[in-house]
Amino acid sequence: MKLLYFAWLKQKIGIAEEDITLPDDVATLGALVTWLKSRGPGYEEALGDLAVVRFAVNQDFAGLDHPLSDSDEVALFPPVTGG
Amino acid sequence: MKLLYFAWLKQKIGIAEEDITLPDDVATLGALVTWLKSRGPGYEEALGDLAVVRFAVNQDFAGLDHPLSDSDEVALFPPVTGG
Amino acid sequence: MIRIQAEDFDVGAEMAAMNGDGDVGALASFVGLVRGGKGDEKIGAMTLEHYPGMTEKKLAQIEAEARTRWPLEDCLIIHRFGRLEPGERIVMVITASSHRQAALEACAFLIDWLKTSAPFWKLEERSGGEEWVEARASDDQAAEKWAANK
Amino acid sequence: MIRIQAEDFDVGAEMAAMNGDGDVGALASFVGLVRGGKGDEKIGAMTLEHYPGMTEKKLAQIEAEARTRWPLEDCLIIHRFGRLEPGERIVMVITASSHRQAALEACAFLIDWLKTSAPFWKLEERSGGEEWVEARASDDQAAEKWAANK
Repeated sequence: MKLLYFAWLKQKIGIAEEDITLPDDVATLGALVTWLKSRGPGYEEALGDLAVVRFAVNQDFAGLDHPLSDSDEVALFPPVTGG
Repeated sequence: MKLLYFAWLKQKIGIAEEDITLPDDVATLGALVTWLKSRGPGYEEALGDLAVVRFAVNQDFAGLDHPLSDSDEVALFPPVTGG
Repeated sequence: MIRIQAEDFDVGAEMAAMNGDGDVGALASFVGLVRGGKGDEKIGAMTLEHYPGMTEKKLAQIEAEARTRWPLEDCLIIHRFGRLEPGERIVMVITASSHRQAALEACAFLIDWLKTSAPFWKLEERSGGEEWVEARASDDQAAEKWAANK
Repeated sequence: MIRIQAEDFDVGAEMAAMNGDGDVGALASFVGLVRGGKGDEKIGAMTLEHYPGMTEKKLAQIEAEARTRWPLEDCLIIHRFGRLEPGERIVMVITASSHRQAALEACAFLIDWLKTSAPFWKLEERSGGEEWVEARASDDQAAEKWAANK
């Protein structure tokens, strides 16, 4: 699975993207977030307040209950501020 | 008093503007219209349907009850269609 | 600022002149064009007549009203008169503000009010001859909406 | 049409390209600029980050939605990314329609939706260092208004 991070999530996690193998027991975005937070303090800090984190699966906005498969592209970022 | 006509009112009356001396008994726009209609068939045709005529006194929109004095500039025209 | 003129205007240059300094974060604009029509409904040229003096007065009043209602950094209205071919620009409104809501609302307000209170009249050239454009009730309704929302 | 680019754009040329033919009687536009601030509240440059791929997808969806809701003859969205100085253009929306109501409403809709659903993030340069701009609740409300009025 391809993971992308933007804005301050990218800064806190320290990388812009990474390829991971989705663990068998991670079936939703919410489970992915829990799993990511276990991977280190950068992830834990970036994902500490999910009220200010948004998610996209295959480039569409998605909620924490969205199902995942290993071929998905998943992005994590703050609420958008363009325009 | 200076009278100005625009658009099809100008065409029906046949002139763009004229200077008149306001008769003593013409004290409002409504009375002016009645007096103008007595001046010839062009005026009568132009002012036959007041639903499609608008008035300005000294370059502000005005209603038929608006008072007049001989120094006023009065304009008669159709509803505006600019923009 | 208001300008009433026979000449065309340069939309990009006018907008660029309004974003020079300070706190402008949003420019909204409206440009009205002579419609050319499609297929069998081709529309010819039109001539815009106006009431010199009153036109300036009404447009200045409309601009002042917009500046009272919204926090505008700048505001420009240009309206042309004379004969215009299909595709030509007739009118332009630009509003500049810190934030988009004020710029967008003021721009819509200005063109709605201008439609019903600026003394211009359109004479269209049609296949059967010339014809004065009739005012539309929908224009009055659009302007009245702003009066109700004052 | 949508364009996502680092380069600046020419508002006048883009608008002129949209009034060439047919039934366009109204062009509405919105241009967003980097605000410079006033007096003691000078604002520095900002850098716009975006999510390539998703940006194109979301803007295309927003344009398609506007074309469904209003009878548009044409529609153009340009959004820049990269580092931008105060006064520089960030985003432009132009809508073309036969009549002004459709053009004005679609333009306001597009910029409101773009604010909440196009994946861009602003990093501001301030005297104390860099800071990510926070999303504003008022932007969500502006976008939700259109969802309610569907």
